[in-house]
Amino acid sequence: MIDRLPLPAQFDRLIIVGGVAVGLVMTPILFVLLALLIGDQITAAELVFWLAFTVIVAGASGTVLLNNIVHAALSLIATLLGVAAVYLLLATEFIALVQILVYGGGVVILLIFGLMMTNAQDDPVVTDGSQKPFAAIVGVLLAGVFLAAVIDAEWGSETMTVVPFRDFGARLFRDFIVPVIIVGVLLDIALSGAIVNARASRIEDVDADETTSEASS
Amino acid sequence: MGIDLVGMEDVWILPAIPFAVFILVSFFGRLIPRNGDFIAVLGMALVVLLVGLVLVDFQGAFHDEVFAPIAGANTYSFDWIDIGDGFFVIEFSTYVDAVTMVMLPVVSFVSLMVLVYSIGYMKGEARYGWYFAALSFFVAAMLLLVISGNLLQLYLAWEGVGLASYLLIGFYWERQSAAEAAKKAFITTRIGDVGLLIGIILLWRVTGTFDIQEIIHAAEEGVFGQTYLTVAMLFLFAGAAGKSAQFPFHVWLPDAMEGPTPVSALIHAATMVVAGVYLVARMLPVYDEVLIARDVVLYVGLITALMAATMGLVATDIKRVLAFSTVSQLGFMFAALGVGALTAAMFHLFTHAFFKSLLFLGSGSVIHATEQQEVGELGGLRKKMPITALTFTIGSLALAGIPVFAGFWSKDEILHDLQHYGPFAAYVILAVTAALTAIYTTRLVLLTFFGKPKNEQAYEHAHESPPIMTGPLVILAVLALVVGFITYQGVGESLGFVGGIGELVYLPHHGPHVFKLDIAFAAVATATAVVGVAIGIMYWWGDARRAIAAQSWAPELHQLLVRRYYLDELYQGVINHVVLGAAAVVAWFDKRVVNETGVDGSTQFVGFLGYRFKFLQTGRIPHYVLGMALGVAALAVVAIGTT
Amino acid sequence: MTENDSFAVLAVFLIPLGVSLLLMLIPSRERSLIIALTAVASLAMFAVSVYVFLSYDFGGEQFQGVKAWNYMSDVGLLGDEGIQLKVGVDGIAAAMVLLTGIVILPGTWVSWKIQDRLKDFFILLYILTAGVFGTFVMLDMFVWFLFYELALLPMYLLIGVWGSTRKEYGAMKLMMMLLAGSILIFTAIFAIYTEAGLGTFDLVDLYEVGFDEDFQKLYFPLIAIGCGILAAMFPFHSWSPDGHAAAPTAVSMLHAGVLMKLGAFGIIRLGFQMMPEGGEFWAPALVVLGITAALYGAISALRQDDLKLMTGFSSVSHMGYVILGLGTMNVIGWTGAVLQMFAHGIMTALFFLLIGAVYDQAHNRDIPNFSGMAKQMPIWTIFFVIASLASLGLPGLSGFIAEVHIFIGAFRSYPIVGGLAVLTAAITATYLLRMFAQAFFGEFNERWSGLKEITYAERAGATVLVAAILLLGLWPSPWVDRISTTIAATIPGVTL
Amino acid sequence: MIPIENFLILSSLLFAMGLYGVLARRSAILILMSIELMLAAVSINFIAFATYLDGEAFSGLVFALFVITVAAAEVGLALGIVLRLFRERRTAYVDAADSLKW
Repeated sequence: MIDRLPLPAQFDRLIIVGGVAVGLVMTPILFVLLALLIGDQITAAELVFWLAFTVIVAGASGTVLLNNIVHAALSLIATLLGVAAVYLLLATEFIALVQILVYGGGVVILLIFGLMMTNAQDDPVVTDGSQKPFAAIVGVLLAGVFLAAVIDAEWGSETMTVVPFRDFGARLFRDFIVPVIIVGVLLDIALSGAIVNARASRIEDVDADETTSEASS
Repeated sequence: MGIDLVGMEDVWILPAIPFAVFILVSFFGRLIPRNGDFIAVLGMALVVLLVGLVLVDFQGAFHDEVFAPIAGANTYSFDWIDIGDGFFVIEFSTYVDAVTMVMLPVVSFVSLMVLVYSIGYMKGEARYGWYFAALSFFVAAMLLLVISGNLLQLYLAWEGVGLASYLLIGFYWERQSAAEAAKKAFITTRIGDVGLLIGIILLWRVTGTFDIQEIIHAAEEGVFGQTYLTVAMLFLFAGAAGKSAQFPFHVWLPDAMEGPTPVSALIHAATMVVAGVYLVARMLPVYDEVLIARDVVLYVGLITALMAATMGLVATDIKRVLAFSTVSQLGFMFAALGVGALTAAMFHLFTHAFFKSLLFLGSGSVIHATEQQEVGELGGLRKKMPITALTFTIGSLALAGIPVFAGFWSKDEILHDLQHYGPFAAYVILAVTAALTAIYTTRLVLLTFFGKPKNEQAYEHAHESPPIMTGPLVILAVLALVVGFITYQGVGESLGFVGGIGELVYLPHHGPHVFKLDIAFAAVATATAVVGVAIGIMYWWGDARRAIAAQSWAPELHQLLVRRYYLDELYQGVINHVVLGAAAVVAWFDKRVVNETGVDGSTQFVGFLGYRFKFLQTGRIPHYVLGMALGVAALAVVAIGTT
Repeated sequence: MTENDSFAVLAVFLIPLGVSLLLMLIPSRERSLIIALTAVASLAMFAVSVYVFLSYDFGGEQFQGVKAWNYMSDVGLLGDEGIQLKVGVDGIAAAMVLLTGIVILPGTWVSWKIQDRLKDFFILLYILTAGVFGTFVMLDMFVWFLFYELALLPMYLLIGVWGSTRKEYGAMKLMMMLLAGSILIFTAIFAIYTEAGLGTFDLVDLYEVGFDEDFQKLYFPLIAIGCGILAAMFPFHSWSPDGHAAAPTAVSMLHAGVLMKLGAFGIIRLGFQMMPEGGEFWAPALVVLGITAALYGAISALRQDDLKLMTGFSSVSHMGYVILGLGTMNVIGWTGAVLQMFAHGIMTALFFLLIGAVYDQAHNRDIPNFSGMAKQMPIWTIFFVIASLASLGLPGLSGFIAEVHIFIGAFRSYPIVGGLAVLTAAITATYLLRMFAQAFFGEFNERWSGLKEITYAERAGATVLVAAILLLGLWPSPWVDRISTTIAATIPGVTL
Repeated sequence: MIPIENFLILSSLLFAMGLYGVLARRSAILILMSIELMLAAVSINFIAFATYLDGEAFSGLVFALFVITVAAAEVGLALGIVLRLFRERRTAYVDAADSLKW
């Protein structure tokens, strides 16, 4: 299975397309933001935020729109990194760190493995379902509702509270020790479940399943 | 001492005895020797004795003027049901007056005769004990009916005799015809009983009592509206007509001859069928208040008398001829009541009971001997069965209305009253009917006992019945010969009464009347009867060639009579097409509309909806998620919109 | 009744409940033990119900033997008294308890014939019986409804498992229709609870409330229809013939004999007693429905060939009388209605017992197939004839006593309807006698020469029922006294 | 200083896009990715609220942490299921898994 995967070629294309796309989108935005920064219109933090905003929205768009699954997965990585940047802006370095480690290092890799094990063929595929228009409507509707709510509301306090790294850890393991343990157990169970599910069934079982499914269809 | 032992206040004992016999014989009959027939007979003999004692007590009260003969009194009562402290009371009450005292001896004595006779007639039958039990039950119900002081108790007894009649007509239930006849009798009378019950309740509705005397008083005081009372009394008469087989309910009585012959003698000739007459007689003061209803009684009586007599002319079954005759004679009684002639009606009831039971028992003797019922198979039996032939002939003469015999006096009385109080046409019709009666009676006697035997085998077989059967025949024949004389004042007085029956049984506002033989009138009546007998002899003496010629003279007419004016066919048609048709429509409606459309239909509708909606369950996760998201979006919109 | 008699009232439903629990512990192969236990239980129930009936003092208080145990009193939502286990009987309930006690006796005896899962049958049957008894004696609306449902639900299994012919269809239809009725009752119960605002389900307290007239007019029909479905009120009678035809003998007996009365009883308890003005307003409708059902059932029965279907339609007809009697709004008609509930219960139980007895052997109950059965099964025939005579209202038997009260009550209020009701009795006679002439009399059909006379258990059961028929028919005053005083004293809209 | 609205707007957009992805995609893997987007949006909200509105600035953070952790577990499990589905049906498209229908 693995050896049928045309990895090198894909990577080549990926680097080229990704680089060009990022360059095309990011460069003008970067210039605009820099101009604003130089003209004292925005602070550095805001510059970073807007950059992250752009990355996130672009990446999310890529994730949900791109037909090529691998491209989508890479867009997801970009998005998640952007989110990590947002966390940093919110002064929560630890969460940002975790985000990068878990997502960038774990989840996405897992997803890509999943991709490789399922979409083995190189055939052109239709990745979007028939209910795309409805999805768009619901998405726009919900976004509209959220935005209306966010803009409409009075948010009061404009100060940020920064929690030192050490305090965070101390409280986490003092006040939240039980949830932490439970999450640990949950992870363990989830992993076991994943293994059990993903483990190859014996050949006979597969055959039997296939015949029954054929019979039923 | 013995005389005081049982008085009028103790008449409740009378039905109690045969009822006890019924319980004893029906439950333990198998354990008793002879299946307990002697218990029934002895019980009945005791009843006859007690009736005699009651009669003596009654006479004493009459002479002491303790109460007027008609006004009477409730002699015994207790509350059976009481709702709202006397608001709605059903009581058990006994009432004795002269009308009762006519009925009691008839019922008890004829019953005793029939029971004795049955020992011989029913010998060797299956369900021998049950026969006696059922007969005792009948007598109990009949006696209860006669002594009832209130209408609801009367209704109870009324239905009781109906049940007994049903059971006894259907005694040979293995025969489909017997089962059908029993059913027909019960349902026909039951339809009349609907009227009776409605009438009773209508009377109660105004007076608030079921007590007969109180209702009569209320009617005389004008408590009722005229129309209301007319309707009520007509309903009441429907019950009487049903039980007494009057037009248009007469169809059941000829078929009821499927029962054993002694049963026909007792129930369908002497006692039960006169219950209707008894009821109307009992309520006659009320009928006198509403003359329209009384006229209806008269006309129904007339129609029935004539119609049944004509049908009797052509019937060939010996028992059916007698049955038609019974219907016809009951018509006479109703006609008499229809002109308010209580005395005549009760007198005829009295004499009729004796000679008609005699005739039936005589025919039973013939059937017992020959096992033939069709007159076409009989003939010449007078040589083989002299006693039967003689007694039967006496009964026939009484029925035909030949002077000296009992029937003459009572029939004469009826005709006399009709001539005086009724329309002239009514008198003419009854006179013609009397002539017809003589004709068919003569015909019956001639065809059965005279001439040449038509079925040699049956004739050879025939023999005189045993004494246990002929004994009652002789007793009854003697009575049929003499009971008519009680109309005379002297005869009555010599028996201990105040006078003849006319001085005993009468309506208060009519007053007693002393019988005087109107020679001219009696001569006319006698002439009518004699002419009838003569015509009968002319047509059927010897080979009956003339009768056959008469038959072929107007075959349609003959057929009309044989088929009983097609009334049975009409009723059957109504039942088949209208009643069962309606039932079919309702059953169809219930099956298709109520059940399949309404009930099953609604489930099918739900099922159909389910079938349609199940396709929403595509099984595809995106569709479910879309639905969920739409829901969330909708909720969010609502939430935003409301704040 | 004295204070201690409330334990007898309690016992009527605790005995069957306890016995069914006890039965669960007995291994099902111990047939004789099961039979012995149920024999004792049936006699005990009979004895207790007779005691309850006789000890009811009709000169005294309306509800006697009253005793209440609170068990959801502290639940804030439900108010101070909340739901209680409150028992007590009035004259009507006492008569109904006696009816149940009488019917369960032969009902138990004839069921011993069952070969298949006898134990389970009795467990369900006794749960059902407990439900019936409980409904009659409960004075708390919530628990009343609980027992009401307890009486209905085992029916599905009893018919579905032990039934015959179209049993799935019959069971399903019966259950669906009755549950639909329950929904209406349930709605009304909570509407009443909320409207009263007393925070209690105690019926005696609720009777004192005096609800708003519009409220009564709105909610009385809910009760009347909801309970009316169980009473086979036209046009909701459709489950009754099919359900009875499908049910096993004892279940038919209990169902037609007692459960249908539960419906009429509910109309009285929750309908008329709670909402007299609403009842008065809707009484004419009940009269129309009642007489329609009476005529309709009788005429339909004329066309039925299946004995059980015929009896089922006959039940519709007779229950029509009950509804009619309730609609007359006078004491006589009402007394007649309650008497009819009793009389019909006994008589129809006898019918189903006898039909079951022959069906078990012949596996056939089409009238045209039988002929001259009186020759083969004389005792059976005699019992059948008695039941039929009671059914067609022969004086001296129970049916007449009840019917004559209803007729008279109807005549007091609606003479035309009264006339039709009397006519219906004649139609009843017609279909029953047609059936006699066809099935019992006439030439014997040799096909059935293998049939045996009914068993001694069945004879004993039938004898008990016939005794009850005769007792009520000949000496009705124990019933009439209890019932009529209760009605006159407690139903506000009902006058003499 | 960046107003809180900016973060909230960002998370709203992200969440809506994620939802769109969940609804529009056929491939189970892509749906999982879209779910990750939504989870990220939620986490942003938690942290923004914690930092700006909560004096202690704590519960939100913990929550975000748990979201991340549970998301990881979920992805692992979900991928297992996807693999299973792929084996059974030879495809990872979710609309192939419709045996729940009717």
